[in-house]
Amino acid sequence: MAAITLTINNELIGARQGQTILDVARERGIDIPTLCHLEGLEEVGGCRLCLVELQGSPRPVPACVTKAAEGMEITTHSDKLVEYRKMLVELLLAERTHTCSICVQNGNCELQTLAAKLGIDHVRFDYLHQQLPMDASRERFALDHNRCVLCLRCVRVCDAVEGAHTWDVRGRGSTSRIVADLDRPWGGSTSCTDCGKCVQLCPTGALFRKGATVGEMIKERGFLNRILERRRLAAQRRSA
Amino acid sequence: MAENPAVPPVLNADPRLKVVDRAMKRLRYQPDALIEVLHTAQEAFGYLSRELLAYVASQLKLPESQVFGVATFYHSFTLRPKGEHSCIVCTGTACYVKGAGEIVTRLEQAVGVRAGQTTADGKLSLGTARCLGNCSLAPMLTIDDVVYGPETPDSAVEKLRSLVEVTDELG
Amino acid sequence: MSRIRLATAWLGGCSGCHMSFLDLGEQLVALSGSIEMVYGPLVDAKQVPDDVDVALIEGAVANMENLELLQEMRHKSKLLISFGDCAITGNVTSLRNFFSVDDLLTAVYQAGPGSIPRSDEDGAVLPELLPRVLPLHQVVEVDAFIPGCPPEPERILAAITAIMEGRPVQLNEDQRTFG
Amino acid sequence: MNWVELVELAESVVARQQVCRLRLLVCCGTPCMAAGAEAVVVALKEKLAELGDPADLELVSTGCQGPCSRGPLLTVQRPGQPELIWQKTTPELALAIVEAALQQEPLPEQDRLPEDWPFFTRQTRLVLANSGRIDPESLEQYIGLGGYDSLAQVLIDMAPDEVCSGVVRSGLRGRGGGGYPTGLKWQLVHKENGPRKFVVANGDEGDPGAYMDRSLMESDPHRILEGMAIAGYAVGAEQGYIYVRGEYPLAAQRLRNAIKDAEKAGLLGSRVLDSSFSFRIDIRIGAGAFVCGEETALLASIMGKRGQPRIRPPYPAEAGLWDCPTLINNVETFGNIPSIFKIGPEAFSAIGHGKSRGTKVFALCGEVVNNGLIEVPMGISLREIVFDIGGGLANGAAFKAAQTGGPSGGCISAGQLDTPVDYENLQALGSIMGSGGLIVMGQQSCMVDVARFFMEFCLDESCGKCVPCRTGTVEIYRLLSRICNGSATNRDLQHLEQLCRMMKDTSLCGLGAAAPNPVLSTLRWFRHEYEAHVEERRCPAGVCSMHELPVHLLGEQLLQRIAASRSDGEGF
Repeated sequence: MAAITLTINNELIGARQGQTILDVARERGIDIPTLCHLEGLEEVGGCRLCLVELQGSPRPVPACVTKAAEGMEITTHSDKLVEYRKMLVELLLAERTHTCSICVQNGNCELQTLAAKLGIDHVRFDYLHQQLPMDASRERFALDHNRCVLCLRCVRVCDAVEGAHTWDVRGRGSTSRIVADLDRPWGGSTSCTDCGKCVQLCPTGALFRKGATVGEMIKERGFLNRILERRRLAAQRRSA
Repeated sequence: MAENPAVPPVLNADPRLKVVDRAMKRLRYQPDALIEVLHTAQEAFGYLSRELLAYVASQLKLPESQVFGVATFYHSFTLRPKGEHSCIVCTGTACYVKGAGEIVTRLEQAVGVRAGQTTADGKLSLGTARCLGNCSLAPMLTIDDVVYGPETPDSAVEKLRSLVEVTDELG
Repeated sequence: MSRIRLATAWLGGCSGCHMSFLDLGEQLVALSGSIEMVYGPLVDAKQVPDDVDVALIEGAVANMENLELLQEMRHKSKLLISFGDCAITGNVTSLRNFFSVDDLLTAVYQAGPGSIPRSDEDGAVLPELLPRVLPLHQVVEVDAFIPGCPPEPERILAAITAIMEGRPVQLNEDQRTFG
Repeated sequence: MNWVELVELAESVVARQQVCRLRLLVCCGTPCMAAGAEAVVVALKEKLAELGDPADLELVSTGCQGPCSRGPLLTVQRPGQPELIWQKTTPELALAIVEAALQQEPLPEQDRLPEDWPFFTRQTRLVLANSGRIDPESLEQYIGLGGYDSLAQVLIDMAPDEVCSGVVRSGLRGRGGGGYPTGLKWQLVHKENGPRKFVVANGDEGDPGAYMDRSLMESDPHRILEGMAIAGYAVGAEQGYIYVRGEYPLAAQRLRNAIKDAEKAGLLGSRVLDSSFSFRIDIRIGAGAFVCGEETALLASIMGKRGQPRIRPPYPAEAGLWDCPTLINNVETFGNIPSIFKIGPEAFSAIGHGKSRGTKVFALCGEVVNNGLIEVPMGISLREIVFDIGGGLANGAAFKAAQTGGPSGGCISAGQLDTPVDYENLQALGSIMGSGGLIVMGQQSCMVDVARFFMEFCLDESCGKCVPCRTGTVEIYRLLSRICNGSATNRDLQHLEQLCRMMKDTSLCGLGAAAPNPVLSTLRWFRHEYEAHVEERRCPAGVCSMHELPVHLLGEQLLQRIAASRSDGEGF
């Protein structure tokens, strides 16, 4: 693969053609925060946390989808970016009702960790306190809309990896909400296979295993790349 | 020929379904045709019921949640039955500048439902639109797709009098 | 050096943050040389003194009484700290924001055995509820935040140490998680 | 049909019209219809029938003639005489005009618009050249005014890359709002390889207070088809789509008919004008989502999906519909194309100002005397538009602001009235050209409330994909509402600005990035109004209710009350 050189935070860095800025930065141990991104899933670019400044671009660009190119000059942690990321996570914390103290994911939550990492010790915006339902109709799992950040990991993994496409999004804008099938209770979903992939990938306590109590849920994400790798190998064998 | 097993019992033998079937056939059951099909289905049935959406999903071989996502993304689609008549007040910029807000408030009081709702007797759906493109008639409204404007709160109430019971007291 | 005059207050919260403060245990003895507790649920003072150095406020602003005490504390304190998740985020206290005050009172009282107790002029019977429970910083200027439900004693100690050393109160990453 | 037949047809139409003693053009645009144009048409039809429908008397139901607030409009053409226009035409007036014209008597002066009326004389009509002058349902009339001649010319005389470079030389930029050079876009798609390419016309005009595209589609549908066909030839596409806003059923109907007629005449379909070029156009109907005006969202919608924008690159020019190279332009942009090849790219580029060439269609609305649809050369000042063409504000009221660009645009204050209107200048003023909505506001408009109005719109129309737009619009709307109800503090004002800046920089698509513009531009030019709301709890325009108190004041009032009761010895 062709090699390219670019500058990240004033440091000259070699990269391979086709890598994203995020890949290159992470290889170098530069910590760009992400939320909707998850290796193995198609990118949506919705959380905007991985925005970086690119010399010559009037606005910051998302590192998760922008391909590294020869001669790029990138800044990953300017004051402005740090402030923007803080605001974005504050907006997420204000949008739904996350109340960490009473969450099964407390202590193991990506959103909680992100907030602390970004230096958020309070939220300057109004908490919206939308009264959203909890769907505990499925035998093994439950969905609490109050804790959803609409990262769409569940939608993507269910469609692309499990192939069930049980989840999608209803409505739009601030009324967007995850739905199963025709907005039926999850318990009545005929397309869901109970595989639990969505639950494991959910960054917050929106999707959780029943029976877990506050602070108990630890999610296991490693399966995703294992499955994808095995599928790739199987496909290779078939074509050989 | 055996009946299509995908047709839910409530829809079975509903002649309006033929219109939807024809549209899907014309569009060769392409998943891309979803929005076109939903337009046709809504025109035929007045609204998109869950049964209808499930039927369309099965015919176009689309996941139900995806069909539901599309049907709820666009404001033209409605999942609830609409009133016999419809009154839509334009709240675009020109109408807003010229007082559309007062007309909406007054009509809500007069017919006793909020914009976006249908009266209890099912006679009238009151709605607003984000600009109907008749800005020179601002503030304007449509009743059963006929354009009226410029309107005042009083003249708007008068226009609804023949369609639905209106209250004259101001709230 | 004169001791730091510390006041605490307990607004709309469960007092867990104060309990956690007490969990400092032996450390409190060590701190007593440099800190003087001048007001709060833990000491026997009837009035907020006029010259408080540091105020630790637990709980969210849920009613007029909370609002009054918070504003008095703000007026009389050099440094005001939101103490715990309720003060910072509204936390469990703010879960009533899902409902309107009227609906809430009806559900809690009228749907139960009794009638709704109504506030009198001065709020002496039942403090008048604010339409929404608010975190402190939406009402007054807040100088620092100690998150946690409750904040572990270590966090409290870190904050107090910073104050004693004249540094700004800024907890490190693993000490500023909510929950 | 081939070129020779096309030219012959055009000549015969012109010849027929020239021998007409009297041509009556009744505007049947929606505003004129609402004002009673249909009764005028019926009365005139009956009159002509009474006269035995002579071949030298012609009645035409046209699309929009322009000064919409003065309808129904009647234009009268007689050979060798200046064209005359009447406003607020009644059937009686129309009949009196016909009587007088047939008797060779002076025509009634009542409600006749002056011949030198600046509303018309200050305009330069290229895109709207045919609007209001032809029956939109008549292919013949379009051809009579030189329609499809540009298409014939490029098919016969020019190679596709020459067509692209012609558009580049014209200096045309996207009329949907972005202002991207159209010719460059065409060249990009032209250069792409691919077995299939597409041309898409964006007719999803969603800006509140704008109806240029609707009017164009309803008044002169063939112009758009011709523009698209030229584009198809230039970029190498054989299939086009017009995405029409669902709220515009008449526009869709007219376009459908036009496509059918053009196909029948061999001007669309396979082997256009007997050349080797084939081009088909299909209509797609929108379903009520403003965000579908964004090109990637529009493409998703054409493919039957939720109309959510996606990250660019890849741009539609590389991977658009079904991942094929796709050219997407606004319908007004396509409307310019036939004019460019009719008058020549150089002549087109001679019109305009700075980097903005040609003309722009505006929907001039709000508190201005002459509401309507106008087309002006780029570089004209806002003052000329508002006061010369628009006739100033109703009842001589004072001008306060002009809003351009809808929810993505901004408000321009009286101090900027003399700025020449072009893409760069409007942007420098914190607004945008946008699709061409231009709303004039007087002193009774509160600029904070205006900003709130637009933010409510964006909140409603946000697709929800990215965090800053989905949640930022809600929080900004709450802050603005608080400013309007009297409960805001200076800190809220500070948060408002922070959020707006962040949203502008971080939103995924243009809708989110531009959504803060109405707030930022009003903060810039009308900051004193915000401050009056926050610091003095006063709405200078008297629009906002200001009925609430900031929480800290609520507490202070209480403290005072308590202090008073204590000093009364009542205790607490």
